[in-house]
Amino acid sequence: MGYTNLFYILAAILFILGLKRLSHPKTARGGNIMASVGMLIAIIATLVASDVLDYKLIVIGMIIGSIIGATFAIKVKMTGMPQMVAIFNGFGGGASALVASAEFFSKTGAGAETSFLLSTIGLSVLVGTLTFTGSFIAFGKLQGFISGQPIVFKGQQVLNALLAMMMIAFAIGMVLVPENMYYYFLGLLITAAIIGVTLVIPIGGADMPVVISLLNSYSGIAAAATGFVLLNNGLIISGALVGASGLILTNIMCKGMNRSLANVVFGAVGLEQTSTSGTQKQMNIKSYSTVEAAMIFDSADKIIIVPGYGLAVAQAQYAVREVADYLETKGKKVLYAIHPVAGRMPGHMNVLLAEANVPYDQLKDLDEINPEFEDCDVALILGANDVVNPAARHDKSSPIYGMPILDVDKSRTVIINKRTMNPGFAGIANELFGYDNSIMVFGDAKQMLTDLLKDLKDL
Amino acid sequence: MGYTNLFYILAAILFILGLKRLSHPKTARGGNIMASVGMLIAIIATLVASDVLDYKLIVIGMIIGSIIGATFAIKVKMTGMPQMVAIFNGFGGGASALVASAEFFSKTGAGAETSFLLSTIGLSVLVGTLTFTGSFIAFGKLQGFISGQPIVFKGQQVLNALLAMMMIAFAIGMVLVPENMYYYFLGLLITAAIIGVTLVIPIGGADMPVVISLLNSYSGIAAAATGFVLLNNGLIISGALVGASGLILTNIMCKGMNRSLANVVFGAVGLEQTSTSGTQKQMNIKSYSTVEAAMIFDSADKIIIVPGYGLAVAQAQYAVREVADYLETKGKKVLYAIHPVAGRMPGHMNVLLAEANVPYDQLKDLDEINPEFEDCDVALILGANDVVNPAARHDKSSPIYGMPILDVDKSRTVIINKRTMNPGFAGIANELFGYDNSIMVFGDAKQMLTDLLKDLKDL
Amino acid sequence: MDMINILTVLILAVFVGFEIIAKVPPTLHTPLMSGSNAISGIAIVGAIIATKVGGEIGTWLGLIAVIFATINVVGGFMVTDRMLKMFRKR
Amino acid sequence: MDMINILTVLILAVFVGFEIIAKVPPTLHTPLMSGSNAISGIAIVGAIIATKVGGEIGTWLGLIAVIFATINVVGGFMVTDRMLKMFRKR
Amino acid sequence: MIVAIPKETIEGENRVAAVPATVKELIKKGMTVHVQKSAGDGSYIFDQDYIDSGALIIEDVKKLYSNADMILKVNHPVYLKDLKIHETDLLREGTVFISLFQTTKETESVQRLANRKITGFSMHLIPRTALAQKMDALSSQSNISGYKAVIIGAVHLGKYMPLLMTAAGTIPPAKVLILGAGVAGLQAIATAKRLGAQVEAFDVRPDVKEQVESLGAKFVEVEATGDEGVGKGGYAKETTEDYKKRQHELIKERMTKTDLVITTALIPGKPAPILIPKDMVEEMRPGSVIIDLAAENGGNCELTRPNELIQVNKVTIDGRLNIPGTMPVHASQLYAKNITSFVTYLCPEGEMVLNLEDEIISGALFTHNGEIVHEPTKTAVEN
Amino acid sequence: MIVAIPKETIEGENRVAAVPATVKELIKKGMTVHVQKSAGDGSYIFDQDYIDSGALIIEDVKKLYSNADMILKVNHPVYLKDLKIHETDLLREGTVFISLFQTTKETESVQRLANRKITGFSMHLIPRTALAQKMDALSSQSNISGYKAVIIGAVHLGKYMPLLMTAAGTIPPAKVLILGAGVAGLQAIATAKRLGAQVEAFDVRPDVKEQVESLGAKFVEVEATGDEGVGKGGYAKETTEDYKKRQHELIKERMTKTDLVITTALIPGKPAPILIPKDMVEEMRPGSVIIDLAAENGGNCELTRPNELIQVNKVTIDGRLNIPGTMPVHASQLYAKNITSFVTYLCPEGEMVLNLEDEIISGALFTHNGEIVHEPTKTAVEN
Ligand SMILES: NC(=O)c1ccc[n+]([C@@H]2O[C@H](COP(=O)([O-])OP(=O)(O)OC[C@H]3O[C@@H](n4cnc5c(N)ncnc54)[C@H](OP(=O)(O)O)[C@@H]3O)[C@@H](O)[C@H]2O)c1
Ligand SMILES: NC(=O)c1ccc[n+]([C@@H]2O[C@H](COP(=O)([O-])OP(=O)(O)OC[C@H]3O[C@@H](n4cnc5c(N)ncnc54)[C@H](OP(=O)(O)O)[C@@H]3O)[C@@H](O)[C@H]2O)c1
Ligand SMILES: NC(=O)c1ccc[n+]([C@@H]2O[C@H](COP(=O)([O-])OP(=O)(O)OC[C@H]3O[C@@H](n4cnc5c(N)ncnc54)[C@H](O)[C@@H]3O)[C@@H](O)[C@H]2O)c1
Ligand SMILES: NC(=O)c1ccc[n+]([C@@H]2O[C@H](COP(=O)([O-])OP(=O)(O)OC[C@H]3O[C@@H](n4cnc5c(N)ncnc54)[C@H](O)[C@@H]3O)[C@@H](O)[C@H]2O)c1
Repeated sequence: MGYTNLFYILAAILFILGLKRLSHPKTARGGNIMASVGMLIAIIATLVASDVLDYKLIVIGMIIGSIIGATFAIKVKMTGMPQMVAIFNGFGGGASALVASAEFFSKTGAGAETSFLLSTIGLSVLVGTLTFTGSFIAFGKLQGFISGQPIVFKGQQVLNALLAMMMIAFAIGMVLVPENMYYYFLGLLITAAIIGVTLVIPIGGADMPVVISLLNSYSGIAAAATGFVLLNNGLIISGALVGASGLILTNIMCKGMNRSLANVVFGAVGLEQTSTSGTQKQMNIKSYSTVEAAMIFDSADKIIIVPGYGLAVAQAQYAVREVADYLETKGKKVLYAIHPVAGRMPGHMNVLLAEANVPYDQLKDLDEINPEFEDCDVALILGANDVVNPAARHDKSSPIYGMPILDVDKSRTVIINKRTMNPGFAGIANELFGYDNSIMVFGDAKQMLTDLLKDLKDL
Repeated sequence: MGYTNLFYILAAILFILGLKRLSHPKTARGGNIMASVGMLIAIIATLVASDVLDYKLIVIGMIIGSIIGATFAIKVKMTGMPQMVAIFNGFGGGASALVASAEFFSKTGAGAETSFLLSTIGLSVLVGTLTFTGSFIAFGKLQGFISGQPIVFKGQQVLNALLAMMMIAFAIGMVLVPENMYYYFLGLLITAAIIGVTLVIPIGGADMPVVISLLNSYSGIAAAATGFVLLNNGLIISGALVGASGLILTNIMCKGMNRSLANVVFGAVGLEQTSTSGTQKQMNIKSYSTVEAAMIFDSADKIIIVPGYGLAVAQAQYAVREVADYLETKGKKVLYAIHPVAGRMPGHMNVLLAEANVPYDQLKDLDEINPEFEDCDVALILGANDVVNPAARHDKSSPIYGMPILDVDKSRTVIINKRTMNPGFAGIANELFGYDNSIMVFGDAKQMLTDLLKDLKDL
Repeated sequence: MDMINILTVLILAVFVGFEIIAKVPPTLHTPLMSGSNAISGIAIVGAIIATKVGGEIGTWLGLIAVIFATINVVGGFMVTDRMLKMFRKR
Repeated sequence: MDMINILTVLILAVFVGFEIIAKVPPTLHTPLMSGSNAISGIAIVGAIIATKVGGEIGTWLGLIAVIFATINVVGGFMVTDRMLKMFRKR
Repeated sequence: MIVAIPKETIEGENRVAAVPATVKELIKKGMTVHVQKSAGDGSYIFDQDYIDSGALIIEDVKKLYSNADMILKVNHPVYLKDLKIHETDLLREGTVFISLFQTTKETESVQRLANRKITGFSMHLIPRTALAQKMDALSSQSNISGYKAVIIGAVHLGKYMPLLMTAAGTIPPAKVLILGAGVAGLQAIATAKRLGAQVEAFDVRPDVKEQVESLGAKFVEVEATGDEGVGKGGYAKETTEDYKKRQHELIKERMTKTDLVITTALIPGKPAPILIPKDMVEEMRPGSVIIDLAAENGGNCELTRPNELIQVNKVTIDGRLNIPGTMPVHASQLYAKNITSFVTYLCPEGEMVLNLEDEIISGALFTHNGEIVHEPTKTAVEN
Repeated sequence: MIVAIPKETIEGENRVAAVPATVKELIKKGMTVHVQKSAGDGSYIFDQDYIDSGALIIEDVKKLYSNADMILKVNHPVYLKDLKIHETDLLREGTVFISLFQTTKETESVQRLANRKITGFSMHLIPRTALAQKMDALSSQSNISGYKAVIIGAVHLGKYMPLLMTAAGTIPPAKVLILGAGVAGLQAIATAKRLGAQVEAFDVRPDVKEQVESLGAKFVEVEATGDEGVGKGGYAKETTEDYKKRQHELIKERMTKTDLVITTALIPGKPAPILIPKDMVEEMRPGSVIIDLAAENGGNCELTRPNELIQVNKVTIDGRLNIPGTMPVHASQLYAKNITSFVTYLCPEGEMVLNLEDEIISGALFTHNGEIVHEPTKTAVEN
């Protein structure tokens, strides 16, 4: 036993270092491998240490598990990653719960139940089960088996509260009234399972990553609890590690979406989302965060920036220049497309960009730039609207029909930044926003560019 | 015993949180108090727990200690702080060594010596003693009892190596050959004491802070070792904490002087140092990274930026504006001090900053701004030199004597950015760089400001 | 093994957990999550032990536990590795 | 109390120690050093115990140890506090 | 079709209605371009340049006019002193005459063109639709006025524009006030900002506020009751009495602190509104300057004397007309581009198709076989 | 001690040697300040303002001069037409006369001052030490010239300065070339940059490169062999023949592409170097402009006619003198501050202590009881 612990410590150390490395782009991959080695050590140590055990059974179990896990991991599409993590995590939580249950049945059978043991078992089962069901709901939502829309109904909170109370009650009952602990145990199991569902159901698909991260932290806690059940240092340390670090990560993610954890977990948010999409007529527009925009830029080589009146309103001339400069340091080609009537006076954009000392040779006028869009990876539209409205090309009925426009839609991706879906000077809607290769990043141009720069640097 | 440990854990937690807080300007003081509370708890717990012990004696000891410590702490002048820390630390190390010795004599007397016990005792005594003597040398150097200049003689390294080997030998002997362990013990004690001296002697006064920090880390290790001797969790955890964190801090400090730890510890440096300072005639300047600079800003409320010709050369007008804007969003007050002859033409700085649209009302001329430095937390000097050279105030021989200058040195911290130690237009050295409240951040102004901004956001 | 010690270990481990993750670039959120999730598969150790101590029901629960945990561990680490491979700079 | 556990505790504590201090503004170097130095005065606990277990010599060594450690603790914390007072915003 | 480019005769007019680039354009459309000898000299475009671009240089003015199917000019038709004859009398009936002038003001010219059965277009009347922007000579020329007005102001001003902190003391930035933030006004704001002045602007149209701020200047706001002042086509209409009062108070107050005032407030076809009555001028600091870009329509300042530079108790008032004429190189380039865009729009295949359904064409047309077809002009002519 | 401020009589000179603020300063030093009637009118400072600041207004010019212990002026002493007498003849012996002029040029004035045993200082001679910067009238006034030169250039130019992309086509930025990047040159660079022009600069002193670039402009570099051209005190000295040739080639080449040239190349006490000979002007584009700030010393352009505005084959050459005089408000404010700093330095306790050890005082002194004490001046006077 003693030496096994030694190996557990070793494993723990590898986990710690692994996690550290995982949070730095350059070392991430090595970190992951480190952690997996740690796991291997822990497993082997356990196998060696635990005498008289049914290797056959275990090996079978492991093989089955490995196959399932591996296939999943290989098959899944990149877009499906989050939900993958969700199920895996679910299984982890499930395992903890099962182990605890196993202990429950065996130990209690042997009448060896101490209140400490029982309470730890209770905790482990509770958290484990909750994680299990919760994770699967999350999976379902992301996979589209369940509506990604938040599912809310009256008195939801009340219900949750009730369930929670029951759960606690069962747990306590189990410890205090051993004679009919089996019932309590069952009750606990069931309520926990239900809560797992009711907690996740009301949360919108967009917020799932946060939820998964939270559940991940839970599964860590479950493992730690199981560690107490088995008085096993390895489980305790690793579990605690994951539990704690998971919580931190969850927080970081919330901050990223600048939301509070509470705000994410208690569904309210989901609703906002649908309401905004009301104003957008039939067009279904894709609204992205600056983080995602940053990734698009990361993979682009040629970028054309299209400034408009909005850039002037936001006084974002300096911000845009920083972004451009940064992109150039990354070896990308950056040009500015100046539409003759962008802004509100002749040469408005020139005045604006000159203020930020944008080199003249980067400014291209309509005739020079339009051919350039053909092989442009990203066109970044900053507070411009009418001057990039394709209606001017084909829609005879449009008041701006015949006005020469910038053919931004020719470029591979068009990223449009404006505050709302409101029209520009000409007061007409812009179909460009709905195009397949268009992406909206809403917000004040200056703010958006500042965030974008930060995210670019964080890549 | 069990419950005592519980209290030790509590104490440990307080130490951890205390240390964390100690490394952030705003929370530092609270952190210190936290830690001291932790200590109190630990002490009381011990007193309560250990039955049959000579309270009288202990109380007397504590009173004496408190009086000495307190008087020292109150009497010492601000400038004397580092050496204070040095002796205190020495006593700490001493204490560990003494405890270990006590154990040694008692336990071994009782013939209860296991090789584990003996080795831990050995370690504790070794490190403790080394710390003790080393700290006192450091104190002596700073206090001027011993020459601050590095004391070096031929074959120094050789000697150290020899001593080290002897020390190890004694330690091993003690464990392996219990019959005459007393001699070995004595030998160990003495060699350790000598090494403490020989290690510190060759290091220059300027580097003492680093050494002290290192010794501090040692005393932590000593405490941890003692913990093993007494099988006491409290000692182990706290000791380990201090040992580890101390090491990190030492490293940070080295980086600050951009030197490696090795480079500091092995005297050679002492010489190097003087050579570099040749250009700076005796000034010893502190060069820091933008990260540290960022933290200084973090704790500042009022910041005055002093642009100079260098800012223009670096074309960093936009960069500086971003930094200023960011600091303002963080609720800090930012002003620009424009010296009448900063730059190379009248109004050079105005032209420059106007380009970046720095609001006019933030620009203050000499007469307006000089009073402001009194209650300014940070003065950031960007590529300015002559216009902030205090020689103009007092050094009649200086060619710029009589020229009105910006009294930046009046502010709490002065952060100076330039590329090298080269002089400015007037071609004269600037004593400001060597002032106690001055910090150099070398590099091109634009680059430095960009990094600074990133670090500020990362805080 | 006395409670106090386990507690000590737990607390310290929690602290480490809180500290190791400070700043994480958005791109690494998912991989990191997935990686640490794989670690939480440490439950496998428990599962293995369970199969031994478990007795009838225990053994079977243990077996399922082993399967679950293995899925978590193997799948977790592999998926993480796949994600990270993507991020390699071209 | 078995070695392994102590070791576990030690290692975890070391990790915590490494992690808690990440970035420190130069102005805080000395105070932080001084503060953690005061903590290393935890040796006082040892000292107290020593006086008990110590026997003749032990007791006396213990006493001196107590004195030393106390100096470290009391002096350390007080000095730190004094330094930090300076940094308070005027 | 023969397009003729006469030399402008109004004194101080250096612009010309065609530049080599536009001549090429017209020729590509299949037109023949006749350019009067030395028509471009004022804009540093020489006969050779025109010849190189394919135009014919015509020495005999009478021939130039009589052979032309279409005349492109900058100014309204005038009396040619040296030939002792009025331009209109040199034209064949049905000739197309395109130039840039206020038809509601130069009623005599309009009358003559009508009588001679000339098809007259004024670039001034082109509606400001998105499509018409490249023909918007008003914008291109006002833009010049706005820019140049600031430069001229800076010359008159006995002060620096920017803030300077020098060894000999600190120079505060000059305070510039722009009245009327249309194209000219906005460009003036931008230019003054560039020079480092502290710029404020005022306009009746509240929506201009955002535009002014988008140039980093301060908008002087008369707490408006609803959006009075906004007229159709982005133009301003006359405003209510009470509003005028509040406006007066406010401007007066700012005026006392201003070094340079540039007024651009126009209401097309109407005399310019008086924004700066006598009493205000008296309140101004000695040495301050007013540039009145509305002088042509009587000026926004009561004391403005069109085309004169006067000093009224230490305040300089510059009422010069035709500022674009002082930047002939670019003024001509831009105007030529505007008018050519219109011509090519009017003659898609090189021949004119007078599509009166088209809002731009019908909008710009004011006389057609003997009739005055533009209502406001007609009323203006009749009384 | 009585300090007198006469009205400047040279025509076009609107500056004055004292402003209310400096008058107060002098009075605080215990001096009495006499100001000639309407001396400040040109700078919009009126007698009342002086009175309010504690000065006496003197109507009778003769009295003004004869009572004065010290005269503060802008220009060298001149012949007063209306009184039919030369200023110097109104002064008592031993009076201190401080003004800003090139003593090596206005030798006649120097001679007169010497004869009248006047203690003469010229702000022009103040050494450029750090301490003397607040007295550096040369800098404060050149700075104005540099700024205003660009504004004037922009007026002459028939073009926009900035780049504009409009519905009527794209306007390329004007190309500006600055020859001589001293104080005036650097300020010209800054101002032209502000207006959005493409600015290049050239100077003989290689170390100016960094300064030019620090203003975001391009430095035209004559691959120099060693640091020729750098003289003592930051001034330039005459340069080698061969260097002059390479320089000529380079400038000529740039010149053909330039719209506006501003020359500031001076070598104190020497005729200005010819940087733009006739042939270069002929190479320049029609419509381009040269502003010659060195006109006072003959000009950097061969064709420059001091104080005249001429057109040589379509190139405008502006040789106007005394540009600071066209910005009297600030020019006077700055100059007054400079001269007052010198006076207070000269008279720490309100009375003059002529410490010839002091490099500033001895440097600025050129005549003292009958002697011409400034060597270069002396040599200049003698031949
Ligand atoms: N250049 C001239 O001489 C001139 C003169 C007069 C009129 N015009 C007309 O003005 C128009 C110019 O086209 P344009 O594309 O430049 O401007 P636009 O068509 O008016 O569109 C500007 C867009 O910027 C967005 N915006 C406003 N403030 C913003 C902020 N702070 N951050 C981010 N986005 C912001 C607005 O959408 P949100 O409100 O949703 O943010 C708006 O849709 C043309 O129709 C032209 O005819 C030009
Ligand atoms: N204003 C005027 O009218 C005028 C005219 C002529 C002379 N002066 C004189 O010029 C001086 C002006 O004082 P000042 O403090 O503004 O300038 P300064 O005294 O000349 O010092 C400028 C400093 O900036 C640093 N620097 C240069 N390039 C840099 C870069 N890219 N990034 C960061 N730092 C850089 C240089 O140090 P490193 O090389 O180590 O980086 C240099 O020490 C005064 O002595 C004044 O008398 C003024
Ligand atoms: N649709 C287009 O593409 C296009 C093209 C050019 C201009 N425009 C718009 O047309 C508008 C008018 O441009 P403009 O320069 O020809 O205007 P303008 O020359 O007719 O008048 C100049 C400005 O004076 C203002 N004004 C009128 N009376 C005033 C008063 N009493 N007090 C203060 N200000 C007063 C007007 O509001 C206008 O902004 C501008 O807003 C411009 O944006 C649109
Ligand atoms: N020490 C100080 O504080 C201080 C104060 C003001 C000026 N200065 C320095 O003094 C120097 C001279 O200033 P200034 O404006 O009076 O100079 P200036 O007016 O005497 O000459 C203007 C410029 O013309 C240049 N020049 C001379 N001959 C030339 C040639 N043949 N071709 C091209 N360029 C030529 C000179 O190098 C100088 O830069 C400046 O560099 C300035 O920085 C120093």
